[in-house]
Amino acid sequence: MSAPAKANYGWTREQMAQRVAADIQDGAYVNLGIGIPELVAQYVPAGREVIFQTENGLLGMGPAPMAGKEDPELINAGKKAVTAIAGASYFHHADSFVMIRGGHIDICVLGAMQVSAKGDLANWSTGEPDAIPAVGGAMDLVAGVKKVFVITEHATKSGEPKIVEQCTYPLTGKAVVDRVYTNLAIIDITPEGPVVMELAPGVTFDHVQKRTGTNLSLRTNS
Amino acid sequence: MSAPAKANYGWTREQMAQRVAADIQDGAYVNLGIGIPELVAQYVPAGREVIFQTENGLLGMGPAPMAGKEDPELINAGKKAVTAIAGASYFHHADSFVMIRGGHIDICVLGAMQVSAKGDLANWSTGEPDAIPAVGGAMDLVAGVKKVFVITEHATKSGEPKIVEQCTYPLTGKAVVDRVYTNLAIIDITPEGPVVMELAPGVTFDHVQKRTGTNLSLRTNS
Amino acid sequence: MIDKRAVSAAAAVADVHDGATIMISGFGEAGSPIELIHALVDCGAKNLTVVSNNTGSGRVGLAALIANRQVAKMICSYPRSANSMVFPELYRKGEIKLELVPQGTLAERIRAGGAGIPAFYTATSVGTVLANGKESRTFGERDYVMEHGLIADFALVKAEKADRHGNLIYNKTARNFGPIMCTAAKVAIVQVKEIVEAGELDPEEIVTPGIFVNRLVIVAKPAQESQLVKEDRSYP
Amino acid sequence: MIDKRAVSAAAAVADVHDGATIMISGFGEAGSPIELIHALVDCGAKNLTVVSNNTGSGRVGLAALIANRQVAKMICSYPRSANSMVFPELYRKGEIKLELVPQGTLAERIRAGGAGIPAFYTATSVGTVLANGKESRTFGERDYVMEHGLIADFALVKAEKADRHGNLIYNKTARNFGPIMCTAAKVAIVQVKEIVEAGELDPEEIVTPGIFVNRLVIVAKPAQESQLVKEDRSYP
Repeated sequence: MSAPAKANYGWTREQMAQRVAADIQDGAYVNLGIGIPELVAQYVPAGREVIFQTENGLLGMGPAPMAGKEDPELINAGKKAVTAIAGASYFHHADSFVMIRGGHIDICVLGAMQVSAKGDLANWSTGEPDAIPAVGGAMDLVAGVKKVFVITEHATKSGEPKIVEQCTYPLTGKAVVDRVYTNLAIIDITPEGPVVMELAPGVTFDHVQKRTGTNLSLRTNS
Repeated sequence: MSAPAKANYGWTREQMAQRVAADIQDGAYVNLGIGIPELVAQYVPAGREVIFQTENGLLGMGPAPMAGKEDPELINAGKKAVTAIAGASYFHHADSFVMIRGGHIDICVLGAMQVSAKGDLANWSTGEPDAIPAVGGAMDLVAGVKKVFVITEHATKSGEPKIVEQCTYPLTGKAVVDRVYTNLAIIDITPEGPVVMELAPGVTFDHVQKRTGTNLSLRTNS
Repeated sequence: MIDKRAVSAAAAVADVHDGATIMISGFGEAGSPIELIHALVDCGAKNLTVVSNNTGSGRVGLAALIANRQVAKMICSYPRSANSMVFPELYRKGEIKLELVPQGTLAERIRAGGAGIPAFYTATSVGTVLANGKESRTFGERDYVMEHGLIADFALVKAEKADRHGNLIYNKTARNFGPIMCTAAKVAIVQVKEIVEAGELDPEEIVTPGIFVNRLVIVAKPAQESQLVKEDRSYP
Repeated sequence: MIDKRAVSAAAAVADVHDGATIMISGFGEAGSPIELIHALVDCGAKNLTVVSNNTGSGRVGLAALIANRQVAKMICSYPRSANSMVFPELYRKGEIKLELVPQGTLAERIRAGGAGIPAFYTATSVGTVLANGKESRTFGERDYVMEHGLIADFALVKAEKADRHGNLIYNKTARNFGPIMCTAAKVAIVQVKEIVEAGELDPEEIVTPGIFVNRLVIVAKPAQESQLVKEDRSYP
């Protein structure tokens, strides 16, 4: 477990992952996407037991093995070496997607290229002509999992907003995102649009709104 | 293994079962229906290995256990105690019907109430108003198995033909029967209609035709 | 900490409500969760739709549930087994409904329900009365009927062993409908002979991963239906 | 006597014909039957349609088959993994076709093919470009697309152990697509580390019953794709 590094402002990736982990209830079945989402597994709060599924056929995924103990036949969806916890089980791909498509996974945590005001998600393709399209399990996850959490930097490296009115990249799914965790804020996608539920320390609502491509509202404690 | 009893004329049930068994190739995967078809397992010719599937979740069904060795959780589709051979496997019902519906079983051997000239089979319901309809796996078997063999007395106890122009009982499947083994003859269902391939010893074609509700032809050795 | 053990069979089925759809595992007596069914008899929920391959035998287990007039409708493939008299009697009197489904279609509908598949096509039953009223369609050169996925509010399932996560293994042909029913029910309630520590079941060998199981009840020595019928027992 | 052992990998794939559809197991390198794929490179069959989750890495295994210009079309969910360069290069040049399928839909299409189900409905991909041209339909309040079962002429699969009947067990997450591909191919060819006597595999533990397996090849010490790539090996 690496110590969260200090960011210039807002949350670090590790802090974002911690915030996601804090919102995962005891006993939940969770699928983590490749990239930042993988960090979430490190921050399950003490006293909670969370079971991680990886769609390539393992329920009860544990942390990475110690160096030298990797098994090329025990990997996660990102094709990295993992371990299996006590109480794990292996299954084939069709059974794995029974879990996913059938609505048995409580939460999936995914990265994003764009999220729209209505919860549309784009995270699989830039749609550029020379890109090699590759979708993996992303469309199955957003269609089948009970709650879809997105964890992402609030804007791209060049400063383009990732939370937008309409996605311009090809969609992974329509109206599928429940909550977005960024370095600046936690935002729920509600029937009334995106609502900022919490701001990172030192970050103002205006600061977030300026870096967002759609109108946000702020949660009112009523 | 019981010794075949002698019939007045034609084949006994045991001889019918023997004839069916003789037509099952080495290495075949076979599902046997309840009743006379169950006898077939006893007559696999020496030197051949046939694997029996029972749709309630066992591939590699062996003979009945010795008295006192019955396990109520090791039964066949007729709910009788069976054994499992070396090389057997257990699986759940959906996987069992992957084998059946998916065309992986080579042969099924079923009883019949009626078989039509076109190979329609009726073997699950009399269609009478007070009958309790019960279909089990019969419709799945005839729809999915590569070859459907019927083993049946040629006529009912009251002398009604069971091989008919059109079935009057509700169908199990349309144009599904490949071959019928009766106490009088072996009859192939061909695009040109039912063809007697072999007559039981001492039985004439006319004798069979008189007890049949549709026109038969006799195989010509051309 | 995940621990799916219920304090008793009664507690495990206590929230089964009137009008619920219940899947009950078993092929004949093999895999039939008699003790859970008897708890459901005690619970008294009525107007149930029951999905099970058969309708029970004698006056115990599923037959007792039907005899107690808790079942409005059966969805099954083979409602008349040896020693089955309760269902036939009520059915002839028009006091219970029957949806007859070919066995493989029943299994696939349950699997589809658990897999988030609302409908699929099968050649089974084409050209028969069981295809009446069903949408049909040609793929390639063959005709198929459309069948719908089945889901249930609860499943009552018998397995052999579990761990506290709800991972299950079964015994021989008692496996039958259990694994798919666990996937297709909102609440899967499973009776097992034994609950072992997490990690004691080989992860390669687990048939039902715990994600599909909600409640576990230990019945160390389950009754065998055929034995109860032979003794002419009835429940309650 | 049933004995599914082939004399060699070469003999096992000798009848793969030009234009065949081949399913190849594996998720990345885990479960990828490298030695069988290399035998297929030697066999030289061309104009193949390959169904596999990825497109291989480096210039060995599936990537070698593609590099050898034997594959006309890939049906897969994720054609660009780390170290995958052969497929991207040919794809950009328009020299290989791609049918991109969401991973769960790919798995379910294969399972449906093996199960005799010509088509089914899924919510996966609804509202995306991957649903373009697909029939859609509403069940309840939700939209679904229709997807078709997939079958193949041959499957090349890696498992852990077999018996002479073809019963199989797998190793950890190398199981992935193997079991369903065995069901969906007319001829399933499986490489295993070891073949044991019938009866040595626990019947409760067998993942692929022998009915789905046609040919067995022993590869006692299979190569690991990542190791070959690290060594910059290529095949042939």
